[in-house]
Amino acid sequence: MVVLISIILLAPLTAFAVYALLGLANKGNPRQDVLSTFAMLAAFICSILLFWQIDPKPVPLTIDWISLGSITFSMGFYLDSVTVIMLIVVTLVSSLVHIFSMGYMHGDPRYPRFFAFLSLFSFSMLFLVVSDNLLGIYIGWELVGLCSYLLIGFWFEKDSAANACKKAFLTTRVGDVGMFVGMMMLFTKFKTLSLYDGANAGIFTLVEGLSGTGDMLWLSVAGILIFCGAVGKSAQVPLHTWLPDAMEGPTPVSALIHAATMVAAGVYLTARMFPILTTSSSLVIAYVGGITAIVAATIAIVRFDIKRVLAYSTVSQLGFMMLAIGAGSYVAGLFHLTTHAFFKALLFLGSGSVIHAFHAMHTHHDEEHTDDANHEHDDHSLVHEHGSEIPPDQDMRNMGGLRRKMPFTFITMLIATLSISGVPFIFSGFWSKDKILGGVLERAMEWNSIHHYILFVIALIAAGITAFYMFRLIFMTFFGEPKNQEMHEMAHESPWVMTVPLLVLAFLSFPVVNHLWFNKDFVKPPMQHHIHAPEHAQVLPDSKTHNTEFSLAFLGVSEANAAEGEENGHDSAHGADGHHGHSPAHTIAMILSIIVAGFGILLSWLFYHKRRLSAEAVSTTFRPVYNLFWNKYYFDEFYDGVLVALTVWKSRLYAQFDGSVVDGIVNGVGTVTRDVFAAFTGFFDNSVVDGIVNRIAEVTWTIGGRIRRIQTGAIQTYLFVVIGGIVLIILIFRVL
Amino acid sequence: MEITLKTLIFYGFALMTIGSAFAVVTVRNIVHAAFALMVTLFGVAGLYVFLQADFLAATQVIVYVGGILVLILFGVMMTSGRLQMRIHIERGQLILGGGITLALLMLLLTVIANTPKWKNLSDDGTVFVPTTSRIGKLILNEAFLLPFEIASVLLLVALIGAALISRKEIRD
Amino acid sequence: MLLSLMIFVPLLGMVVVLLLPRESEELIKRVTLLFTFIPLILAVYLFITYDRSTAASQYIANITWIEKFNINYHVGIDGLSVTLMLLTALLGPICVIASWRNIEKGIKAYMALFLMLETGMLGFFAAMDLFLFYVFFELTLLPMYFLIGVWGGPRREYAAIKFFLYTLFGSVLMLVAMIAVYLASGDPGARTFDIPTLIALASTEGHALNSLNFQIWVFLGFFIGFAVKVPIFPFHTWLPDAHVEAPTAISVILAGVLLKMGTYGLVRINMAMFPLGLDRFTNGSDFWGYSLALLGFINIVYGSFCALAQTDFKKLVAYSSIGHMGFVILGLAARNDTGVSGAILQMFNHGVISAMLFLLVGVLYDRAHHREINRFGGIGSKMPIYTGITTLAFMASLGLPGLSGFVGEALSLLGAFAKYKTLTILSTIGIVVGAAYFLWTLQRVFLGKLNPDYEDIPEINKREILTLVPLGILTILLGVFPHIIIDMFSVSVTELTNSLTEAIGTFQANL
Amino acid sequence: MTLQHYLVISAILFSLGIFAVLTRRNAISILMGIELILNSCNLNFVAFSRFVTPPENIDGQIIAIFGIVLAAAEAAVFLAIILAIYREFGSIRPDEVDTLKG
Repeated sequence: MVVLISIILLAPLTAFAVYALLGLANKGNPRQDVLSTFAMLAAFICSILLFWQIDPKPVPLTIDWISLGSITFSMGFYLDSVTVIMLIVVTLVSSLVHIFSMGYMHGDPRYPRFFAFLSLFSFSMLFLVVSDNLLGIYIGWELVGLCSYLLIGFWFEKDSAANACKKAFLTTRVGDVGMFVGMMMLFTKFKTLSLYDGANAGIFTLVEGLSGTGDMLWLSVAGILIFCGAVGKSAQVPLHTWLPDAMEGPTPVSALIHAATMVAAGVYLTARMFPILTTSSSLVIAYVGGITAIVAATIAIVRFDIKRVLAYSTVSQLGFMMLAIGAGSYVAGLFHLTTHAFFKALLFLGSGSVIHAFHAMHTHHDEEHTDDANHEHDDHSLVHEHGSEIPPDQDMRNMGGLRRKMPFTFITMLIATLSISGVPFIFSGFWSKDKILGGVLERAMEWNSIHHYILFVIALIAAGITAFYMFRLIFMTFFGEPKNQEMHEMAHESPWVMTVPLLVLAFLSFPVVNHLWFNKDFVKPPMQHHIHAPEHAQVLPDSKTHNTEFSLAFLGVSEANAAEGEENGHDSAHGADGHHGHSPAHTIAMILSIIVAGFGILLSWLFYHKRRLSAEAVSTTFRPVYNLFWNKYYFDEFYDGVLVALTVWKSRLYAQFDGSVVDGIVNGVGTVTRDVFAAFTGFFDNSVVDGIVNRIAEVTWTIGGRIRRIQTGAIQTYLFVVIGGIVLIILIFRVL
Repeated sequence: MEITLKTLIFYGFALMTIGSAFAVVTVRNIVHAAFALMVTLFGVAGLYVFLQADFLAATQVIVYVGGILVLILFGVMMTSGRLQMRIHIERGQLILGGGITLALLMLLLTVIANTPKWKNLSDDGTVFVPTTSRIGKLILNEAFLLPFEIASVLLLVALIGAALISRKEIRD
Repeated sequence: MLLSLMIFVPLLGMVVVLLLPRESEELIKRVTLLFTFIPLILAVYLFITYDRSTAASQYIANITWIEKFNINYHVGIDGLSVTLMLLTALLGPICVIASWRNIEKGIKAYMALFLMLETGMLGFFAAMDLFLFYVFFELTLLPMYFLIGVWGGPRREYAAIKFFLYTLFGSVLMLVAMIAVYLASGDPGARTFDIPTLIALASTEGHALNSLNFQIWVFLGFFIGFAVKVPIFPFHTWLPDAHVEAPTAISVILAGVLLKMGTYGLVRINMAMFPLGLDRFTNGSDFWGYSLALLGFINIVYGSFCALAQTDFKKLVAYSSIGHMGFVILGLAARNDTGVSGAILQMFNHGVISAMLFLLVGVLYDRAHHREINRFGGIGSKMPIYTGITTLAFMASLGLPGLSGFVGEALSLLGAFAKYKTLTILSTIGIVVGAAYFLWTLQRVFLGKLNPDYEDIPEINKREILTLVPLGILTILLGVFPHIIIDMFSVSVTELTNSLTEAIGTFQANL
Repeated sequence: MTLQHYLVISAILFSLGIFAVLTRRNAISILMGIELILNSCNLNFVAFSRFVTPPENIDGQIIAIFGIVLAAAEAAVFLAIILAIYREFGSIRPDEVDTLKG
């Protein structure tokens, strides 16, 4: 086990270290791609092997990292079922992205560097996943942030990329600081940052032992602060603005980091912190997730940049996951994380394939631009009047009718779209999204909580919108007539290194992954000791509605329900009475979600395929709303115009203060000392001190001048003195 | 002490010496001074005779009068060009010098007068023995051979040095 | 003996350098390198053989120096000293190598002064006698003045005099406090400058040193002396000027070691010797009880914001130093194991990281002959290795976990949070702003389109890499295994915090 | 004629020599003064030799002979120097030869 986990972590790290060392010696590594990819595949295989070895009762493997008197910070791994599933997801997606990149990034001047960064990212992400303590998680957390920074800014010659990477790092850092403060609170309270029991009791045990049945404010605050980290990393409102900008990075990076793994780390963290969440912090998380889901979805409707649509879709889906965890549906949240990782990675890689097709056209167009400016666009005729920032090869308005040109890409992307839209039963996305909706509704019914009803409605609407804009993407890209004939002609199917990963991911978008989760004993949600149902909660009568259960056991659904029931069983100790099995909530949710998804797809079909409805007309009619969506709710304007400007202004102020006031005081004191104080002292000095000195000097000078005459140079004078002296001496001795 | 011829001659020599020496230091003309010095040197030679130092007296006359004094006269000639060399004496310097000299003289005289050991030492009744042979033996045979050699070397050095210094193109 | 050897080898080197002919510059540099290398070897030896299980001083040498005033040549090291001496000894050769080509005039005098400076610094960290401590403290001042004033930039005289006057102002107050302590330490004849003795006396009940009032004033005297050196707001304005004008290697020493002298003094004298005075400023009960932490907070936030506004690369790094030293102050103000350990670790790490940063600035300055951030752009594509190392240094400095800067900062904050909740939370603003100015600089200098002026800017050369690599390795190593350093001083720190608590407790019990 | 007679004469000669050395403004006059002084010394040696030591001991006379030798050497060097000075300064007035004047 230790060996396996060591290989999983060290393989990608070694791949990066080789690159770094060779780079320092000013020698590139020509086969970095192979090295990194094999390291990743090795990690993937080890993860699979680890899957069979998971201990039902995991114990963290820790070592002492820092010992300070009575306090010890340890570092270690905690391997439970969720960890292993995450390991498999990360290593698998990462391996596929590595393979895909070998085609996509081919010919880039910094090709080896790209793979080195991917390796470093994979290491950091895996480290984050397996860490058993907050400090370790934080370390991995920041390291993935660094890699994200490096990879978003991979084509740093583009100013937009340079801006985007900085924005990403800073925005997430704001959240991270919140997380750090949360860690400080927990540390101050518990004197440890370990989550699980090792040599000493971990935070979770200690939280369990906290007295006080009420909603502990400080614990809620700590939970929310830690969640702040997740808000930053998982691009939740209000710190979501960096993620769409992060699309400046190469598309495989978007697929791996900004869709499948890193952004999901926030969800993973929140899930990890599940036991310390209190009723109110859970609610905050749920609301943030819900709002994010709907806000991002609405923005996605009006985007034309294929990658931005996917980015907002990612934000929206991450909101769903947060909502699930906030609503207590631990398994649902993580389940959606997994399914989303696969289908969203697929969507991104698919879009990458499309971009690559057009990109090939570009490189054909002007060969001299092949170096690092491969995504740069200098073809101004293609720039739309609206979104001048959209590169033409990513603009959906330039696409259309690609399904015949790129059949593999089309099919795989269609599968992923069906999955994310929640088309029932044969796509994994349906199950995971349905579980979230069901979980929220269940909590709402169970607690009779207006908050959760609202959240359920929000989520439902967001799900519908998701179906709408995803199909909009498909219709605009692959159906219809080519909008840009020149580009269309150049488009071609991608090489096999790119299509194979797409096919693998497409396979994973079917409910095969469900079996990972809905093994009855495999994943168990941890206990939440500080979640309490509100007073007005209605304890529903035992309502095992077996009759409504779909017998789709082959898809793993019955296990799903059983697992969720297990979770409820834990909750029941504190909240509502146990209602094992299936509540009507899930059935209601399922039916509603099918309806909204169908409605969304239908609308999309009418708008963008059949053209029965005009998108332009609608947007004109609802101009203010459209503007709001188009301008992304003015978050960026607010941040750039207010927060950033304020900070910069403040820093200038401080610097001016420093330069003029503080230093001014110092120099002023200096000047005053010199001019006023020193004028007096100077007077004193000149007249008295210096006067004395000068007087002494003068007297000496005068005496010297006089005595100097003795030195006449005339020997006779000397003789006078000598003889006079002799006489005098003898006289003195004779007389006295 | 009755006045004999001998004493008269002695006082004569003494007066001659002191008087001429006084003239040496007082006369304005340097050539006159040189001649006065010659008289002094003769006087001293006479005193040597009274002290039964016949060889020394002869040496004094030969070396001083025949050598040094001629040398001095040469010096006077070469430095002044014309033999008109008025010695200029400043008044203040004269007074100061005179004072100091007087004080010195008084001091010496006091010492001479007050030293009891030196009182009443008379040379009466001693038989004169010529000193030349003894001096020759002493210098060339006995105790003073080394100083004699050193003195001869010194003379040589002085001669060469004098010749060197007085050369015209000394700096070349 | 070993310790004294280490302290005085550079001084011997200075004599040797002075005896060498002025023209043989290569020889002078090699000799200097040799004489800075010997302390490094000795420091590593000390580091290895140092007994980590005890807080007692080790490698003690105690010889009577001035008998009349009971002044001894008393040197010894504990965990804190050995850590900082290692840092000093490490930066010595690196600075010599960094000065290899950049010093154009008077290399002999430069190297001689540098060696003298090194003796001063090493001696300061080892001194166990207050008088000796002061002597070494002042010994660093003089060479520094000349090194800035002679080999500095265009405004070097101004900067050097400012530095000199500031430090002198502080050290005069320190001298007064020192004499006060000496006079209070006993009856005439029994007075002492011996630091361990004074520490013991200051905690002895009923002793003149164990008076709250006395300790407060003496604490302030020493504090201002060290605050200038750290520098703590509002005594910091010499730092940007001195850094901007000083040659690269001297900036490295200034940021790497000289600032640590201030914080080292705070720990060694203010914390250990005046527990009651410390308590007055860190008890958290009223304004004065928050004052030390407040200063730390101001340093962090103020330094960071000022750095954000700078357009001079070196000035930016200088202000970032002010910000980072704020974490040290905050950690010390927490006066618990975590905070103090974090502070000391931060001292060491900041020494390493800021040294890297200044070296990197120097590399760029040597090529472009200016440091205006906005006039660069896109040189990342021309100098990939340099960009990589700079990114490493920036990330370490902005506290990226996995690199050394994080551990010290995190521990300082964790420790401080236990005592000062609000201030610590506010201080985390500094973390964000720190990331902001470094990333912004990274963007303006390295990212974006290449500025055509720097079309053929040469890549960092081997010599410069040689100076940076040891520091870079240390940054990563200590980020991953911080206990290498922490183990050195954790026992000493525990001892210190325990005795602090005890002394304060006893005093309050007697009130 | 006692010893004191000679000593008095010698003392007077010495004083006059000193006087000449001190007051004369001519180097050659000074030389003459020095000769006077040397003579007074020689006279003293001989006188002491005659009166104080046993009569057969004439060491004093020999010293006097050396004194004369010395005087001769001195006179030679002195005059050489005087000539050199004269060439250099055009004067042999000692008060005009004051290069060492402070």
